[in-house]
Amino acid sequence: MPLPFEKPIEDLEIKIEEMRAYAGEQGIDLSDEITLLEQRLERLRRDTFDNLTRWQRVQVARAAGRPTAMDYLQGAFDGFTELHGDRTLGDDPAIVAGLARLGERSVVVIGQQKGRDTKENIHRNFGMAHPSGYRKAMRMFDLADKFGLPVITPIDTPGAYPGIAAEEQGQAWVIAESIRRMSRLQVPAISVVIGEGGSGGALAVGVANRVLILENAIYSVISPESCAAILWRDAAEAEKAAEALKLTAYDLLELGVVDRVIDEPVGGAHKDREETIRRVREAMLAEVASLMPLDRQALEAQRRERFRALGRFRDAA
Amino acid sequence: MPLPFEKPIEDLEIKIEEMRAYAGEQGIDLSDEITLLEQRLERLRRDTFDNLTRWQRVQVARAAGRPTAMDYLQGAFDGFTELHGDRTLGDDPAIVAGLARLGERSVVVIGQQKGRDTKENIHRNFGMAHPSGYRKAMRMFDLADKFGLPVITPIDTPGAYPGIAAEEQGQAWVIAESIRRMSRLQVPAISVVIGEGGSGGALAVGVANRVLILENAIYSVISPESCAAILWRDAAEAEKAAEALKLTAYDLLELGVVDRVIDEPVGGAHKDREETIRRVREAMLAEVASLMPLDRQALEAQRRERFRALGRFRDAA
Amino acid sequence: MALERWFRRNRPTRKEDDNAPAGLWLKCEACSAQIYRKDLVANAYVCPECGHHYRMPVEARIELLADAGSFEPWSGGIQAEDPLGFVDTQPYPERLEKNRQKHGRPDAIVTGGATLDGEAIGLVVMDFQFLGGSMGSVVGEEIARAAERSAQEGRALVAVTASGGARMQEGALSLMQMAKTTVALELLAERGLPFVSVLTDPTTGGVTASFATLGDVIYAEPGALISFAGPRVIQQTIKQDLPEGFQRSEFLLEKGMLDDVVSRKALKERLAVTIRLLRAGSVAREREKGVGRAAAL
Amino acid sequence: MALERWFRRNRPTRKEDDNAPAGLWLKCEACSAQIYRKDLVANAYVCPECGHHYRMPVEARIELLADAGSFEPWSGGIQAEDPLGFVDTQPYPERLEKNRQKHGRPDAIVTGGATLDGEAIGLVVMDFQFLGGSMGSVVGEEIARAAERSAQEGRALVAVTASGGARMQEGALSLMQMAKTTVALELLAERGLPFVSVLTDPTTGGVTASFATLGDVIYAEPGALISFAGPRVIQQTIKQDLPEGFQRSEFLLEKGMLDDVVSRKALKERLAVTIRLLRAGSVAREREKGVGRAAAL
Ligand SMILES: [Zn+2]
Ligand SMILES: [Zn+2]
Repeated sequence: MPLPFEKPIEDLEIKIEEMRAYAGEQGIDLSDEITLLEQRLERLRRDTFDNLTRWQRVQVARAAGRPTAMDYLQGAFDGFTELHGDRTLGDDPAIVAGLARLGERSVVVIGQQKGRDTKENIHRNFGMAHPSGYRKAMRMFDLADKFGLPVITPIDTPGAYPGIAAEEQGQAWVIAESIRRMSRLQVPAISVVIGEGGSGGALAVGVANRVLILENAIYSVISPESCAAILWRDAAEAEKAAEALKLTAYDLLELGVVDRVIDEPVGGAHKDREETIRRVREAMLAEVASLMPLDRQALEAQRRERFRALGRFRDAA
Repeated sequence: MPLPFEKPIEDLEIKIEEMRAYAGEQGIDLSDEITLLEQRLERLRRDTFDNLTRWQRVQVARAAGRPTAMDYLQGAFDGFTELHGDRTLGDDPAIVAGLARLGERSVVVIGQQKGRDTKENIHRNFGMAHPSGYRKAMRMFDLADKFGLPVITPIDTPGAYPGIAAEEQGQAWVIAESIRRMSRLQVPAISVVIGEGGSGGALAVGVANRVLILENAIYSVISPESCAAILWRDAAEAEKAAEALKLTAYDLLELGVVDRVIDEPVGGAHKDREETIRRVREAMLAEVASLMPLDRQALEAQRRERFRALGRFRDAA
Repeated sequence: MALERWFRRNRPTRKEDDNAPAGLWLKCEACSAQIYRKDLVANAYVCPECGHHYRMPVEARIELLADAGSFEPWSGGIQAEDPLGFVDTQPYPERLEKNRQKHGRPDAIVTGGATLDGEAIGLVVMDFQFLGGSMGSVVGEEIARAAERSAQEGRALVAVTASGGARMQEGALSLMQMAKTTVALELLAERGLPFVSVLTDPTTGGVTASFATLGDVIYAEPGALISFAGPRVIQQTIKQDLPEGFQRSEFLLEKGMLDDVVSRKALKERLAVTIRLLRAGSVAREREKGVGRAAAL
Repeated sequence: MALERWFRRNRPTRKEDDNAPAGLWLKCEACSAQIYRKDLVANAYVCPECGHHYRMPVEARIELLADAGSFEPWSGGIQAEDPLGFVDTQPYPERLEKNRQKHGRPDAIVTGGATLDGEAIGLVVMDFQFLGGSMGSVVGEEIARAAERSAQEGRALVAVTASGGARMQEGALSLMQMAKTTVALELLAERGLPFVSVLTDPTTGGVTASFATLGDVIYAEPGALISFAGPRVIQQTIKQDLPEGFQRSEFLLEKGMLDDVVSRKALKERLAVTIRLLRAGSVAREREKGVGRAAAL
């Protein structure tokens, strides 16, 4: 299923396919026409994706087929070895964590995992973690510190789960603790927003030295739908809310919330998963390398200063 | 209800009372007789309590009316301020913890609390903690380290609770963690076995620089009843097991498991609660004072060495 | 989300003091008793009949906790910008200006130095009446500054929270205040100075999920709603009724999340005792340190 | 308590290798298939039909994990005393002597140095056949020594546990081994050397509640009983049936207590991968440290 604004692109793709098939069947040469159409397709793709509205980017960020954390764990890292459990409450499938190799280095990876199909989505609770997930993340921070392993957190969640058990188990407490624990890491930490960065549930594993974001990923204090429901009493106004919230990669770069935007292949990450994963891998490799020379204290201090500085205000009138 | 071996003492007490009442009624002078009887009572008490069998001491350690952790918290400390909760699973009433003043010093107190009556016993789960209780204790260790407060742990538990929820929540894991966490304290830590020191459930809060024990308290790897059930297939053989286990204060002093025995008033702690609490207070004051000159590293090292050295073995034949 | 409730409630502009129903007399929302308004105010906004804790104005809170005449304001020097150019039913700057006018302060927070029963403290009080106590850049910055100044001046920090969560009109920047306030507490921790938080009705969302629950000791007022997600959001998600007392102080105490539920009447003394007990450690350490391994065991 | 089961089982003395039923052929206790005993042994005591994991002898375990010819024993130099003069149906020293004779080692443990897929490790293997794998002074001391020696020699530590708990014949001294083994792990931690524990059937009581669950990474074999209190004790306490699969590896994985359940077949490789990944950090740290704050961000 294409996204609404992908329809013209898909139509053209189908047309080219049909023309190719027709040429084959009829044994005639339509290569000039096809080349022209392909150029048009390329232009259309570029025009569309260079000019996505914020709401359209939200849709791309959530698109089916977009690489999930697990796709990166398996594609951008080597020898991912999953470690389970928080040693307290359970093992939250919405957060996948473990050890892996990134290039030559061992790292700890903590990924927020949405499902790649309905069944997995249900298993992963649509990427919405319970306190157990954040406790698992904190256990991984401890492991990373103990063994001097850089931490990488692919972020992709609509938010921390709002449910009875989650509240009973201190969802707010554990997010706060995770923010603090991550800010205290004595190793390099890199977050990559790969899809949805949903509020406190994302920030809990996003207190990194460097925060990267994919071009069509979003990071927001509230989902456009919830924002619209509050401000306009109508979740259908989500498009308006998405515009107002300035939640796209380049908005966030301007606000200083992220440090670097990773370009997606034209057509979006879901159209060229391998290339996307390759680019994220390159970015992570470069960022880890740039942080390795810093000692423990410097890493912690840089992280603290980075987040301490965020915000906009002026002297009172 | 007197303990079985207290019966002759109680009989004599009653006799003296009756004689006093009779003398009053009849207006006759029986003071010589009464004095004689009182001397006999004193001798009987002393003879009985100087020669308690191990099993009798087990009974004294568990006697109704024996001061509980809460009695010490309120009687031996000032301004006890209870802090609740483990920030994770709940608030376990079997472990009572908080801040208090011991003499001039602020301390963190973590006490294992049995009930003082049936209702409280049920509320306190008979002093058998769940993982939540040990998590609360660990939170207190963190607080103590952060603020440089000595830790005092009055120990009185039949053991960690053996139940479904307790196992599901990792009873073994949390005891192990608590042992490690306590061994790492950077402040003086003193444990006082005030009643029953029941196995791992006691040791979890017993990894102190100095381990004290009341004269009639016990500390054992297994309860005499369970030991008897395993070895003789009969819990009624508990008396035999108590003898075999060498679980009394002076046995433990000889084994090096405890560092100091605090004498109880003749007749046992339950017969003179105030005096018992006073003696425990004096002992704690002295022990804290002796540890205060040690710096953080020295305190941790001493604790580590103390427990590293425990055990008896010889070169293999 | 409490913020949503706030928005709904605040459509029709209310009387100056929104913390308790208006009028000379009022009917207690908890026990239905008729109470003389002045009695309620004189009783620190606690129903004299049933002890129900009403929300209280910032100034009354400061008066409750700070020793008479000891409060010296620190906040107020900064005000919000409009980094997103945010417009909903009205532009954010207009919304802000109305709130500034109405509440007489630049944003939803007051901080300052004070003594509390003689103990030097930094005091942070959030104002739920001001845009639902939402945390944007200014609230975050004032909290961070208060924490840092307290650390520098050797004060314990006390924060009385009341907030609907992050201020969405500042987008991701308001989200980042959760991290900013958290890291600002580190200086206090490094200097062994206590941070005690007092959660009052309502404390939800990003404030609960950051500095508010990072207190060395966490107290809450009776009956306060304290949550990450608000009850309405949860109900919409799970389509079920919520348990009795869910997300209230007493419930959270039972769940192990609070050190205690403390009535407003007992609050000042409890804070004083707690701070004194926590601070005594570093004093003793200071006095006795340096003797090192000298004394043998 | 597994110890109780052990005592019961061991009344009638059994064949030399108690880990699997005797005879040329046996019926799998899990799938009821007829298996040729030699096939079971050749398959590392895993049923070739259904994958059921039988307990395995210490020597076979060492062969499974240590690279061929690499194992160098460390343990065996000490043996138990009888600090309590403990007598039940027979005196403790007699019980010990019989077990020494039968199992050919001084106590319920073997430790040594080895390489595991080339990685230098200290290896601890407990022997459940020797007095139920109970931990007394000797077991505790051997574990402590193995941890310390591994730390000194820069080895990761791998512990394969199987134990009914503390050895009650040594009273409180056996209880203290829980603390002794725990503090002995500190040296490894200080040197950034990994400790990986492998919990096998059964691991209960004081062993579970000390070093066994303090692994940086904790793996368990499929179907292993792992508990603090044994199922019988719990049943007696609560007078209820226990849930299906209660206290088994898979159950504990779900409860968040294990990093993974790893089949015996995959165990060696998983240990090697895990140790390598954990150790690489300190190597990198070593190589790159000292550059300090030089590089600006
Ligand atoms: Zn009322
Ligand atoms: Zn089978």
